[in-house]
Amino acid sequence: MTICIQKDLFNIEKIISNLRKNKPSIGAIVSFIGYVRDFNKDKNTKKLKHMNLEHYPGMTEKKLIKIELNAKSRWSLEDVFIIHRVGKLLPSDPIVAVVVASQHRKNAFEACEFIIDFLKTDAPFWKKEISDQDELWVENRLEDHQKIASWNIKE
Amino acid sequence: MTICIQKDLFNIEKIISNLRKNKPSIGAIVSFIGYVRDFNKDKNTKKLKHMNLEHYPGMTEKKLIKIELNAKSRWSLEDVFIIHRVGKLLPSDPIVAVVVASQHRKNAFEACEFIIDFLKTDAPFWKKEISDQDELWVENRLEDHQKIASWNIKE
Amino acid sequence: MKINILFFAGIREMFGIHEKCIEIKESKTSPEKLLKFLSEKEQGSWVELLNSKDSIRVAINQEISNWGDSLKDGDELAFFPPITGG
Amino acid sequence: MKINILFFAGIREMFGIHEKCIEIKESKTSPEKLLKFLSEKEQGSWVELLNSKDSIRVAINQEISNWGDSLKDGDELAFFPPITGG
Repeated sequence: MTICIQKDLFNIEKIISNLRKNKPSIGAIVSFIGYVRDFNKDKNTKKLKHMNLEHYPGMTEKKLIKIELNAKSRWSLEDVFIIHRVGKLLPSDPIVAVVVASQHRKNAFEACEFIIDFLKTDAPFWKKEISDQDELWVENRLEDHQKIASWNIKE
Repeated sequence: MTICIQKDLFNIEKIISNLRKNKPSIGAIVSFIGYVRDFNKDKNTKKLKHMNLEHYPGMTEKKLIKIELNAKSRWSLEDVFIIHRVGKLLPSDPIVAVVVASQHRKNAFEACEFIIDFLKTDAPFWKKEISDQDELWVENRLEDHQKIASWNIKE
Repeated sequence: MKINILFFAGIREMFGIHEKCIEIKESKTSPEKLLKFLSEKEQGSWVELLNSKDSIRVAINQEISNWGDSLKDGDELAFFPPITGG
Repeated sequence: MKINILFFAGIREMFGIHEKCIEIKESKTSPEKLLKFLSEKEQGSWVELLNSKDSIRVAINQEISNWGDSLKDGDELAFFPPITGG
């Protein structure tokens, strides 16, 4: 179980090969990677220059550990790795990766989606979009909170 | 949309970076990787030496394209990449990867699981396990067929 | 008519070959009829294949097919056990 | 009692600082009471923060908390907008 908050780029192949070391029981790995997207061209005339990612050091790690432990209590998992970048990110840069290893794939799929869903609503990160026209803090998405509600029902 | 059937090892970081080239609208990538597992030590006294993976050239590619097209008709996806190894594979070698790119993560999670589920029941691959005691063709798993049935209900 | 028959996995090992081209006089047949005909005529592994018919799959021209589907000249017919990839 | 207050994202920009240590005479308070007290006493951004109270979150010692929860000496209190990571 590893949590990284860092400015630097990450390499998913390396993350996975570290995770797998000395774990021959891993049969499935599901990874999610989230990227900085350009603005939707249909809706926007402005162009994203970069994004600033801020977090609450200390609380972030605590929250991510809690989410991981919740996932481990719901599914049989071999290992979990969460990495989230902070600082200045350019369009199409990777922001976050959640890598989940298990013996069978169904557990890894469900746990990986669970972790990224809760990360989006519970881990204290904030995104600011700097475009050619303005600088705006991103607002939270209703859909993210609706997804969380659906996990709680499944419990 | 790419399909690879190959003997060689693959690098997931490279697959993803090729997939993302010139696609700034990708916001999420979900990848599944399946590995050769050691036998479960509780149930087995024998030790896996290696695995031989055989396929039906031609039919395999056709089936995988069909599965991809089905996934694309159900979810809004940016791109799909499927790679499956054949030939001799050692314990903990990666066998298969399914990489799905979309604008939003829910589509990528669902489509990735859908593709690997159908690959397991519809794509003509066969596994033979060579242990220190015997050589056996792997039997198909009831659970894999049950998962397929659940996708058909959702339709 | 000519039919190209392919064998995979355990069935390939049973026959010791991957591919066999056969020629028959009939102009209409099906995987089931052909298998019965060959097990009577050639015996050997064909009898074994017929006996395990319920647990094997057939594909005609690379599409999963039924035992009663019709075969035509030049078709590719494949026999294989249930799929276990991924 | 001493309370260390942290500001994040838009609220950090509003205050122009990331952290502020305050000392008050009361031995019992809550984020809500403290915010009202500071907006009366210090004015400025505190008034703004109080006005947008419904759309901001508070955490005490790095746990999401309610406005009425009690604060004790040495606590870390954070104000921030809804989370938008991932």
